[in-house]
Amino acid sequence: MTTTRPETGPVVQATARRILPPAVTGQEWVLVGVIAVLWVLLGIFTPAFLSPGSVQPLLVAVAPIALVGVGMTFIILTAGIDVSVGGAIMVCAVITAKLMVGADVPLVVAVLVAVVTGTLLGLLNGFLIAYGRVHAIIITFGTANLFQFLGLRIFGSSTVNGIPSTLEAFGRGEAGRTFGIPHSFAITVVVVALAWWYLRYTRGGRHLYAIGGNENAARLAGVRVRPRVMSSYAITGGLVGLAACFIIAAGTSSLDQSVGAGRELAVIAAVVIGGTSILGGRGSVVGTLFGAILVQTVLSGVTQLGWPSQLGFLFVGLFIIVAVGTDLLREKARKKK
Amino acid sequence: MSAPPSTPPVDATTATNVVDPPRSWASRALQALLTQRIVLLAVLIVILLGVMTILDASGLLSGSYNADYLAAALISAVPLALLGLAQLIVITSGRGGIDLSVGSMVSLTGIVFGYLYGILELPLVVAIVITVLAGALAGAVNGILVSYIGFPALIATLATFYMYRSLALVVSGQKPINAPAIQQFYDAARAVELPVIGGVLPLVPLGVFTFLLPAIVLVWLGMNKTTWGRRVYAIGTNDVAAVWAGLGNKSTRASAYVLSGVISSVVAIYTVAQFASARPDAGTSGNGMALPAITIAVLGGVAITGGIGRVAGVVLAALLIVWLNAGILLLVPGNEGSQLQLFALGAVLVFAALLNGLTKRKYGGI
Amino acid sequence: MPGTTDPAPPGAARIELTDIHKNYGGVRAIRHADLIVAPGEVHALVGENGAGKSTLIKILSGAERADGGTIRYDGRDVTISSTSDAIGLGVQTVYQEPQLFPELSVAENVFVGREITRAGRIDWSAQAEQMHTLLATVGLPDRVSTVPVGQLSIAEQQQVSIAKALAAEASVLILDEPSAILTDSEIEVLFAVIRRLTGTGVSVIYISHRLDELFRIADRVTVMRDGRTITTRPIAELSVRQIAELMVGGIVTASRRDDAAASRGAPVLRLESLASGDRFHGVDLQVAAGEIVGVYGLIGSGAGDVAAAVYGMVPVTEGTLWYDGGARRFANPRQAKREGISMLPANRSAQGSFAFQSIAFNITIGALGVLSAVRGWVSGRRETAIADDMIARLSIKTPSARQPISAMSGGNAQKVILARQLVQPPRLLVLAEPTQGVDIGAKEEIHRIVSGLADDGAAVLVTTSDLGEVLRISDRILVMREGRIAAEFGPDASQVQILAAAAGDERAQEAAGLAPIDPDEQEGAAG
Amino acid sequence: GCTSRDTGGTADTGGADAGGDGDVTVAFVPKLQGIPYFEAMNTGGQQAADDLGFEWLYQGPTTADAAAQADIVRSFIQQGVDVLIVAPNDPDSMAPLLQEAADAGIKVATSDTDAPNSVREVFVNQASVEGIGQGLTDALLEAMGGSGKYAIVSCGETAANLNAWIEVQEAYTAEEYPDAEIVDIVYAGEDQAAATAMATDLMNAHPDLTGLVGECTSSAPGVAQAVRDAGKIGEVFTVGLGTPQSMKDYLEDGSSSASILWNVEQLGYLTGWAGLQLAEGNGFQDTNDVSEELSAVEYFPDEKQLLLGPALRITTENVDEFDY
Ligand SMILES: Nc1ncnc2c1ncn2[C@@H]1O[C@H](COP(=O)(O)OP(=O)(O)OP(=O)(O)O)[C@@H](O)[C@H]1O
Ligand SMILES: Nc1ncnc2c1ncn2[C@@H]1O[C@H](COP(=O)(O)OP(=O)(O)OP(=O)(O)O)[C@@H](O)[C@H]1O
Ligand SMILES: [Mg+2]
Ligand SMILES: [Mg+2]
Repeated sequence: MTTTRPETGPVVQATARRILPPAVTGQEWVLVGVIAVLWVLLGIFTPAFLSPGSVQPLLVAVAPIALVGVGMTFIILTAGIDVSVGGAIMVCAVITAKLMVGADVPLVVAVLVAVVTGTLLGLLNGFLIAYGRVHAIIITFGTANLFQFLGLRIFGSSTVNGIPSTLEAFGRGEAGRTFGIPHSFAITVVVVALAWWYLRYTRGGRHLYAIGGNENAARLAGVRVRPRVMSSYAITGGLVGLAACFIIAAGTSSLDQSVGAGRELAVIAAVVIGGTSILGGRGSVVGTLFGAILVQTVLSGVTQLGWPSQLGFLFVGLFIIVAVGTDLLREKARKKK
Repeated sequence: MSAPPSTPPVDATTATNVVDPPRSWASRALQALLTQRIVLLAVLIVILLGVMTILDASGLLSGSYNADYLAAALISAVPLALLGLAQLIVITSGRGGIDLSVGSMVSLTGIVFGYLYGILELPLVVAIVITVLAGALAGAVNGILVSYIGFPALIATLATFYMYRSLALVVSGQKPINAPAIQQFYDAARAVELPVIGGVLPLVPLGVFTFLLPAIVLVWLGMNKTTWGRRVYAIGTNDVAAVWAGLGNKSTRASAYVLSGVISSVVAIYTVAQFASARPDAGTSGNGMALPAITIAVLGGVAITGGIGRVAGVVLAALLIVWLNAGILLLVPGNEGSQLQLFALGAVLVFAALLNGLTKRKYGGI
Repeated sequence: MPGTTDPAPPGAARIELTDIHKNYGGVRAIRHADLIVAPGEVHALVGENGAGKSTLIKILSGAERADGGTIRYDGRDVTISSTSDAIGLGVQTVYQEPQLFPELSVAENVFVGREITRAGRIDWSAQAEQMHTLLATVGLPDRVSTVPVGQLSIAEQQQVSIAKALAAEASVLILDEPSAILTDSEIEVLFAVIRRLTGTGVSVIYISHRLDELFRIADRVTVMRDGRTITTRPIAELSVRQIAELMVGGIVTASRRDDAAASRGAPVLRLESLASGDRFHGVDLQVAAGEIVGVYGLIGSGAGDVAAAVYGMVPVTEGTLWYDGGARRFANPRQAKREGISMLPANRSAQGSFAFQSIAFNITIGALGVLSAVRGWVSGRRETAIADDMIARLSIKTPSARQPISAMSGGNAQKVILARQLVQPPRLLVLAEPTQGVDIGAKEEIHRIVSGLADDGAAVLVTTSDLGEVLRISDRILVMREGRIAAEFGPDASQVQILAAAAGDERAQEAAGLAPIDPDEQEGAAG
Repeated sequence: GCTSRDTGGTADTGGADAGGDGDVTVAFVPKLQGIPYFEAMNTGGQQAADDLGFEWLYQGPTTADAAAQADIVRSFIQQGVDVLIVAPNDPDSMAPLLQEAADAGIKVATSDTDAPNSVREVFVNQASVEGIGQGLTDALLEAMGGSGKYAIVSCGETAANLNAWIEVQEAYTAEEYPDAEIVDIVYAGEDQAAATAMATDLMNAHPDLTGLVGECTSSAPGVAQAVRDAGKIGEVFTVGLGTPQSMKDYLEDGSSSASILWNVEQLGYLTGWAGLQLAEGNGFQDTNDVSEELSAVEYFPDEKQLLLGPALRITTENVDEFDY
């Protein structure tokens, strides 16, 4: 806290500081530790893990997962879930890619189209969930199929070929970096920071925690639950749109219908590894970012160590258990105390 | 919000506040349709069959939508319904119960079965028993993580989904097992003519009798007629109250996941038979088996919050989707046909959930 | 905020509800209710369990919508279709079940929905400052403001709910059974707050089953029965007995526990310097077959924890628990139940009820062994027989044992959960707050059932924060304070003695002075 | 009775009108719809249908999944098509279904990927396994200068044809190019992004790596993209089985040296033609004159295989001859 009022006494100040959970959670420290250890070990045991040529693509791969993860964190905080983000990525990506191939559109327009498309899809989810009185997982299972259908129709049984380099500012190549930092990752970090601030210091942010903690109580306290829930899906949709641009940029010059497939599980994995409670009411976006980095580190590390690539997900599973397990143990220790 | 129009004013002097107004048969049927998923699904199936029959008669289908075809389509209902039942059990057991790892368990235990029966050439019964034990073990890992250590089910089974999928590929050297014994095992899934009455009935895949019906009966008995089933519903409805009632929550919840593993191993054996090979990606290729199974369970009316779910709902949901998909393939040729299946599944799920969700309030359901 | 700044003309009503009715599916929760509340008055709302009190105030607070009827506020017709509408009018509500956010701190809970912001950012220091006064008002220590609400006891949570309602400027404050889980001294704090608020023109609607306390706080009382408002009268015109009779629509009779039946058997339970962490320590007590031992204690006294420890819900860290002649340590309720111990938990909705399961399910779930003709299999016939028998024995009001328990009123639900403990007659019955939020008629029935069990040879241990209750049903009374047994009395102890022991001497004088409970009136209420 | 088994005869129960006015219907079920490779086969098959006068049906699953593919095959059996040709995702699992089709009087065949243990009457093979494996190896090592370390980015771990080609590559490399070495084989699924990421990881793991193979149509552009992003064009060479239009960019900037493929539309045409021959009961000659472009298609009676011809090397020179 930096802006305490001059007249507040020391007791009140101390209280004000402690009303909020600590700015960085224990789970985030655990993840930082695990990632640091992994990076050091991989740096020692592989020829080039810590070289820019390895770290930069890793961060580029992390960006879309972490970006959608920010929205997913909002949603899971409200005790919801969105398993349709894979399908939504597909729709956003194919619309944007087709647009770019057809017309010589500037970067801003392409991004705008993707974000607007994603927001619309998110609004549909949010509307059905907030006003339909149906659990989020059911609605989004349904819309996941609908979005896939829509995406496949737009693909029209062919790939999108010859995608121009409009989006290369978000890409894996030289044009996608400044001072060696990939733009897509930098944007993701900025979004994470904004989301962190929003969740911690604004009414809207705290209301998400309240809704996830006890939706009925939030309603009775006068929180406008439905608009808030709806907006968290819409925000996720918007981020899905931006992530689709990152994915196009980091991909090849052709886009096929596998784009987005299975991404929902990757995103949810990042969020839960990051310490957000799947039951709602507790969690952080910074953890989500670290969760995404951890998963990508493991996958990349296995290949760079020369281990069979099929083993990659065995370790991802193990790390999910280790990371979430330590969180559980700390929670238990805290409760005992 | 107004009262249901059919409710007549009731004598004000009744001793209790609770009234059960006499209502017409039609209005009760409507209420059942709008609030009870099982009734809704049954009606949707009837509508589907009716519409497809009419389309068939008017020559709009590229093949006949007849009993033979419906019977043949049941072969894909077997794994779907079985895994839907597995999800029914774990979701009903509450505390965010779900099992994302069923597809991976199918892959892994299928390889185990293929190895035992195809390569080691163990007797069929021995191979089946060991495979089911392997499934129980895989499920027990989930059960221990969720129930005894306290992992949220989504997280624990997401982790084991990744791990088992990986293990299945590694232990099999990513090659399907298709030894001769396995190829002949197809007989366990092929269509059969029933004795005596078989001549007038369509050929139903044998798996329906050897795998699906027994599983439906067993799960139904377990959930509805045993104290174990009571415990599952109780811990799913209110975990804390179940502890106070002395119900042994941990072992019951763990047993739900063990059963899910057991059912997965049964599906694995069935899948080996159906495809005449043990494939390390049997349950994980494409979209995998877990998400469709969960979809079938929630379409069947299983409440994702636990404590509510019925076997009949899951079975009807599987039938509806399988027959709907089969019909679409005859109705819409080309790529659009399989794409439309996605649309149909999504639309049915959203429609059924919204309809029941919105009308429950009107009829004062829970 | 309206109301406080612009008081209505004298004599005009602040709130006027006319011909309200409300159905839940087939259940007619409210048939016809009229309620007129004047500015600055404390208006009591009483009625048996299920009479419709909570439903009526939910309609006023926007938590539910009426099927018909009109609401007038300061003489204007208003529509209240959401809680925001009600809050906008200045109607603040403390619901019967605390509506809080377990993961969030007390301070956050209090301000959810009415955060103080500066430049779009929540002003945490301003909120912390207000917290200081609010917590003092409701009698909670300052330090709790940073504690996650989930870690507080249910009574402390109730106090947080009250603080929450007070945080906004209210013109109408609704309290739905705020006193049910508060101790007497906490009730005094609450009454002081209410008096201060009514002094500034705030109207208070106060629901309670503790009829005696109404005489110290209420101006007028409205009685509800079977979904109707029966009458509204100045409270001074009525006695506890008359109110009770209006509620049930007949004559109330009840008796103190019959001492003749107290032919004690062998000790069933004996605690020897039992301790559990910092919850309680050095507890010695003994319950014999056929005996009812009451443990009275204020919130935080550890009485509830002792009961839970006997049932294996709270770990025993030191001392010995003798049960049935042997030293035991139950790791969980399952083990305790095996040995014939049953316990009625204190928090009905969280620890007792399986909400959307049927009444029959709820009754039989604790005794699956009895339910099975063949081990492991449920016998539908037995289930129906057990449920119907219990419904009859405990006079549970329901059209059928197939109804979900979620559709029952608090008192009836409480009876269902009590019934669960009786399916297999327990050797030791532990009851925690057995009649919390239960109406006077049902309370009497529950007391009679418990006495009957003891007469049949069960050992009964009751923990309660209801002074009248502990006096009425106990053969022996233990008083707990700060995790220790502070005193022991026979059945003839006086209220003042018990209060003195429970609160510590100087607080006891205060409590006794402030709370001139008339023992005769108390007895009169009970019969 | 509820069944029409005994009443309606065999193949065309109820589905008699599927073929139109006595037309022959040939149905083809690809592994997966919507990817250029199979859509190009569809184009070729349709062309054959137009030229030769039969009806061509094409329907594929939305994911490369044996179960989804089986549903479609079952629906074609129900439609009573005359000929059913499948590119099986899982050859073993397709065998029983092909048997069912044959029992229903349908002529069955495979194309693109064989189901050797089945009753299929012919396999339309695009190129021999050796032809593809050796073609890939030769093209890559030509670019690498005949020696060096290379790695393979494959797709589905269980894809039978990809695994067969990899085996040939391993043997052929060891035999013909003793100074070359395959250092790793990784599996990226049908996911371009994963293929790119894995190719990048491989380059980091083996700084002296000079070659990458993209074993299928999604990993071929993926490995080229990785080389381009790493700025290693000219240092690391890639080849792959990529469809021409998706490889064009990469061929032009040199991040891909060549794509080994065959004329996919011609494969589709040959498939359609073979279907028609089966329906009409014509046998296959040792060499068949299918069309102008396919004037001498070889038939191997022992394996019951039609062979399209040698694998094709697609480079900047000829990439524009293909519009898929
Ligand atoms: N959500 C609900 N669904 C169905 N019936 C309900 C619901 N809520 C209340 N009821 C019924 O409405 C009637 C009135 O209930 P209400 O809670 O208002 O009673 P109450 O007077 O507050 O009782 P108590 O003193 O036990 O709290 C009861 O018969 C109850 O069973
Ligand atoms: N965790 C479990 N998983 C599967 N079945 C169980 C489990 N626990 C118990 N059962 C089955 O339920 C039956 C009854 O078990 P148990 O003895 O635990 O309960 P009970 O006797 O009905 O109740 P009580 O705890 O009151 O004695 C047993 O026959 C057993 O087969
Ligand atoms: Mg009430
Ligand atoms: Mg027992």
